[in-house]
Amino acid sequence: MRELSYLEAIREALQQEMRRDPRVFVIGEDVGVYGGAFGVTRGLVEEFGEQRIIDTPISELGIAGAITGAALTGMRPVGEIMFMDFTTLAIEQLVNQAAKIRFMFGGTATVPFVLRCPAGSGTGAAAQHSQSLENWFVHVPGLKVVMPSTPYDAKGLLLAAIRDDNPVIFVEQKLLYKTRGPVPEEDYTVPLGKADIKRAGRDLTIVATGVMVARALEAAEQLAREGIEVEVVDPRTLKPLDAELIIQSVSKTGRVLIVHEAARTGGYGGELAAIIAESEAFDYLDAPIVRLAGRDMPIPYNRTLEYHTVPQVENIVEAARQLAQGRV
Amino acid sequence: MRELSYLEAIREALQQEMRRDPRVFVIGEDVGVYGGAFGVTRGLVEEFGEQRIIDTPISELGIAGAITGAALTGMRPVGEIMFMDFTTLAIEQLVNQAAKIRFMFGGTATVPFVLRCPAGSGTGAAAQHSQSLENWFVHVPGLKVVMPSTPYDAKGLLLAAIRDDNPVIFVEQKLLYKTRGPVPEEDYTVPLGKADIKRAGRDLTIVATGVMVARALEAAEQLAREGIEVEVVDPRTLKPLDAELIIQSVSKTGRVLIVHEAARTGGYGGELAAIIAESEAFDYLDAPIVRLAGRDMPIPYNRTLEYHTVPQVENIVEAARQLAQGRV
Amino acid sequence: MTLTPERQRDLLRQMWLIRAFEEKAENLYAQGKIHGTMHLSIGMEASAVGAVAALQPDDYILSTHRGHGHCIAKGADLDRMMAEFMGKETGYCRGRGGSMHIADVAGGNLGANGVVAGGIPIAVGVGLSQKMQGTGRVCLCFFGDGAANSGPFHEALNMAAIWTLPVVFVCENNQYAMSYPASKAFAIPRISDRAAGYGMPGETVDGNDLNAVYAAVSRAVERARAGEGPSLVENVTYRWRGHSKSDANRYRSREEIEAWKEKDPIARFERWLAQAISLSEPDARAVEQAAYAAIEAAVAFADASPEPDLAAIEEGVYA
Amino acid sequence: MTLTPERQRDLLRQMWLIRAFEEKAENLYAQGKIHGTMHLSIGMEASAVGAVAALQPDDYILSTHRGHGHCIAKGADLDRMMAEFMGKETGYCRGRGGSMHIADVAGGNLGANGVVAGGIPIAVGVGLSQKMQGTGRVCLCFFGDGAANSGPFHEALNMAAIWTLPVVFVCENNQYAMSYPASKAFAIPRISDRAAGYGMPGETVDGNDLNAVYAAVSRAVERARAGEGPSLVENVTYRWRGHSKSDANRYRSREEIEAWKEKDPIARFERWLAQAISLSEPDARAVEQAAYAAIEAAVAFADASPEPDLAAIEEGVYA
Ligand SMILES: Cc1ncc(C[n+]2csc(CCOP(=O)(O)OP(=O)(O)O)c2C)c(N)n1
Ligand SMILES: Cc1ncc(C[n+]2csc(CCOP(=O)(O)OP(=O)(O)O)c2C)c(N)n1
Ligand SMILES: [Mg+2]
Ligand SMILES: [Mg+2]
Repeated sequence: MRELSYLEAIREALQQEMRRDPRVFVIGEDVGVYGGAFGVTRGLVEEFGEQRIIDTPISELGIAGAITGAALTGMRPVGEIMFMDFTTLAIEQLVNQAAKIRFMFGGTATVPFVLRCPAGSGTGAAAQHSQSLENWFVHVPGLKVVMPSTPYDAKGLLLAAIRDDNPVIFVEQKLLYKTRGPVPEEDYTVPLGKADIKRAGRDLTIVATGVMVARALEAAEQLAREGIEVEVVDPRTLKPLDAELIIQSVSKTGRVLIVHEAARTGGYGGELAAIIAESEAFDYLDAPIVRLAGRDMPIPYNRTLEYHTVPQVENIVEAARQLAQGRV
Repeated sequence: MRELSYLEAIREALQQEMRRDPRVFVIGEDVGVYGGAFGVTRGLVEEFGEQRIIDTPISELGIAGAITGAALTGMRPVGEIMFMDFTTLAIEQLVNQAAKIRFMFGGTATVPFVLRCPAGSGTGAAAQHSQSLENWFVHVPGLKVVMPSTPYDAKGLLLAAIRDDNPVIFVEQKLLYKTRGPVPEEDYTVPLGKADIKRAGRDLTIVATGVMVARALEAAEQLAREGIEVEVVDPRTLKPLDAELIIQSVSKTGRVLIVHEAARTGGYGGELAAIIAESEAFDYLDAPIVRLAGRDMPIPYNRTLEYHTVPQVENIVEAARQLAQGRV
Repeated sequence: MTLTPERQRDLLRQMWLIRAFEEKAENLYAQGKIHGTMHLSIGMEASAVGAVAALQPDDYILSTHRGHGHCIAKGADLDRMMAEFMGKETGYCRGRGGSMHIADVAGGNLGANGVVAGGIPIAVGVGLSQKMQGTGRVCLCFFGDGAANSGPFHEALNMAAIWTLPVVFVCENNQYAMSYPASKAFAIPRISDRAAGYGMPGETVDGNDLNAVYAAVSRAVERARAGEGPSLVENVTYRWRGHSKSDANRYRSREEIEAWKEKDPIARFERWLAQAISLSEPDARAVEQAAYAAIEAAVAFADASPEPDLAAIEEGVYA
Repeated sequence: MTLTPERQRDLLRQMWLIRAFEEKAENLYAQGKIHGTMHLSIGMEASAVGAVAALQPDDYILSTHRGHGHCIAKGADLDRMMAEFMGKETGYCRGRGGSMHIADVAGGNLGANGVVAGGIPIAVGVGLSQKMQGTGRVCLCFFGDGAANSGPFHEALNMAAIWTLPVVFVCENNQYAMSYPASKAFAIPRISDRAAGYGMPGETVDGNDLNAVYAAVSRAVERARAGEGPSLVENVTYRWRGHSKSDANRYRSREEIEAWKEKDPIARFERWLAQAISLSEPDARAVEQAAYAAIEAAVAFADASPEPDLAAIEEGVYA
């Protein structure tokens, strides 16, 4: 199959859906001629014009309001917040308005938008340009949260998200933008709410999100050489979560390592741990649940410090190896 | 001992600390002559004047910036956001600035402020005036998060929070404002990061926060009549968390029910569940961890629906009873 | 732009409906039949009615926490409105929203809002979507003096201006944001002066004069519909009641309130109608009485309506 | 308010230091010795230097992502600055902050900021705290044209105005927010026209003319120090380089850039100094060369400095 980068997969989804559905448009800072801070929307303004690829002032809350109001009145906007860190400026509209409108209005309205948020560290951009805030949005009833880890998933999930009738926070992984993988040319969707077993194994389950999926797979590869067979589960959609698949996997392996980049405390790992500890998988657990996550600190500028602030392959290997002890 | 309401306890802490420390001031919407939306600051402007009890325009982000800048240059402000729901407008300053300044600046600065946030449902104020967003702040390295459940704790924690050199989010429980309890007149602090066993028991641990502590205690009272002895642990400070005390309690009882008002998914209960499931308490667990939390939905206006959206005493009794099955 | 006598009579009727609705709501609140909180616009009726009168039926409005007047002026069904206040299943929001969230999307009312300034950025999106779809519709966005000092106001007005969107921003300056007087909250005399900073026209009118409001908003609506972009209209008015149900009015004097009651926008419009279309006193009283009767009927409807079904509690969170 | 010849020479020195620092930083980035991103202010030196020259040493500044100039003008130690760029333990932020977060709290620089407009609300707090403590200090807050369309700008300017805080808002209008031209982002010709909406003085000056910047900001500082409240000064200028290290300059023409290079603020100030204080060409070149030499020394210092200790990684999150 043809290969695309994660970034190109996202762009292709936007492009195909804009061709198919005149209600879809893109709005955000520098999404036009600049092509977006990371180049995701490059070329789109040439095809669709400034009416549908809309550059905005530096007004994140305004962007959130614009997509909310447009979605409420018949459009299907795709907004972009240049860095997920700046959703902090837009979050009133996302949380108090977009997420709640349908419920508050007694089910008489829909707010079908997607908000794309490049997230994560690893680019040397320091504390205000590196955050992973997905669990904030997971915590908000009325929002859906998607976090693709491969080019294939990115395209399929974005198409599904745009077609979904709810506001969807689409968390893109900056570090994955250039990674490549097979992506069908045709239109396809990856349904929201379906997790994916990225690698099957029997000794231990790793549930990893976003950029950590690739690291977990690399770790699994190494561990396989030691005879430890790791199953890597990627939720893909954080909300609604495919709890069933995770519970099944953990029930099978009896051990679970949860890996995410976001700061440990108060993060999505807690939700995953709780879902497992509450479920029938609890009875199959042979060892405590282990979370491996970003340290509880802002992302530092210094390269070495930054590297050691979030889980790396070697940390996953070590944690998984320790957890698998006694098993193999 | 003299009794005060939760609201009066908070007011007394503000008053005593403002008398003691000229760097302390209060700033927020309608905190002056109006006395705050809930009356917490009533009377303070008469004593301290408009220079130290500062009414603001409806500019939540401006308030957050004002306390950040003032704290950075020698003051110890206490801000108020009228409803926790509106921290959504201020959160950029709280999260990207106040929480990170110390770290980003290499430890050369402190940002000692307290931000008071009345939170929670139960007042018929519907979806945009009833949220419990504490886990968002727990997830932010650099912030501390406090959530008192009694008048005694409210006064002692607020004094400790104002004297702390870090930005502290102080989550007040609207429904508790009028509840009364013993409060010493003198100056005392309840140290941040110390949990409290609100009731000792051997069969089951309930970890409850904020308004749920009182409900858990009432449930424990009922269950005691059935012979089920519940231990109720109140973290009081959500971050930094006194994990040790919780782990000890759960290790002793072997069963844990986590109760909070905030929406279940992505909430603080996940963090608590993970901390327990990762700890040595795991080996003592006789049953899956159970979370009882707000439903994953906006708070409805209708009284009956609102009531059934968050845990009530009877829900706690039922969940605890079920969890204790087989134990007693 | 001139209103027919029938239309003028109807505007009087709308003002009386608002007054009657809010007096009744206040009353029901005191009786415990309505809970939560509510924000009454008694004394501000001309602002709501005069502004919405400038719209076509299929235009949009975005409203505020003090939105009952806007809602009624936009043609809300009083039964469903009252049912919503009582938290009934037949209410506009199936009892989920209450006073602060009434919306009638089909009728072009995109919702009251519990967040000050919460609707202003949404207006940008509504305007953008009208422009993109070429509907010719206008979006009229209400907000208070307090809202004009919030960041969202700024971002939204600028975006609407640079994209020449069909939006009319109507600031209902009732001179207080809760207890905070506009005289302290602004270092400028007129909020409409801010329009110049966005490159849009700004106008301040006597918000208790329905005709003045109607004229100013009509100009703004015409401009918006003609594709010339947004405007800011400031209606200077006053709320007679406290900010919400928990206000002790500590921040203003009884004299001030009484002085403004003298400027009752309904009485004023009646006096004007007496001249302009020779509305007789009995006719005026008939309008008033019909309004109060309509509200009683709405209460009866709401009273007889069922509570939401508890089994359906989680409905409507997601589409 | 008139500057001595020594002081004027020193301002030239500062401008050259900024130019030299940024050219070097660009160079080191290309070599991979600096990572992440950075935002160069080459071509905007007069705005930073002229504005900060109007302050007393113990006054405060708040800076931006494009803040190297502000930092140097405020008297930063170049060694520690360069060390920060290289992520070294001896840097201003112990290598934790990098280009976008350099702060020198002791020296009155309350920090660059990675968030557009992130510093503007903080300026309100700093001003408030100066007023409460009666320090007589002024807070000068820099931001770009892009920042002036953000909500935080609005809330902050209003608060500073109504409380007559000792704050000077300096908008460095370099005519682009990343790729978005001010001509599209504003429906008004001058950003300083917004000042009127807050009831504060606003002034637009040629930001490439150090003397004009200095004069305008000095007036604003005097006013602030006299307790008369904030002002907004707009320095119209231009950045020669791309927005950041990843900019392909697709949104503007080479001609435009070249035309602005003709308006080099350093050359212009040198020409003026040649007249005003008879600065000779060799003197000017000596200043320039000394600046480049100082930067080389800073690089040597930074190169020789240790990396942060990994064991201390979690230090400094909490006090
Ligand atoms: C963002 C936000 N901050 C604070 C509040 C609490 N609050 C509700 S109404 C109000 C005053 C609003 O003043 P104004 O905009 O003038 O409208 P008015 O109430 O006078 O109609 C305040 C502070 C809120 N609902 N939303
Ligand atoms: C709130 C926020 N939104 C977006 C960005 C990304 N960004 C960084 S600088 C910039 C442009 C800033 O323009 P301006 O304020 O004019 O300053 P300049 O870069 O021209 O100096 C943008 C969009 C950011 N850092 N912060
Ligand atoms: Mg008002
Ligand atoms: Mg700029």
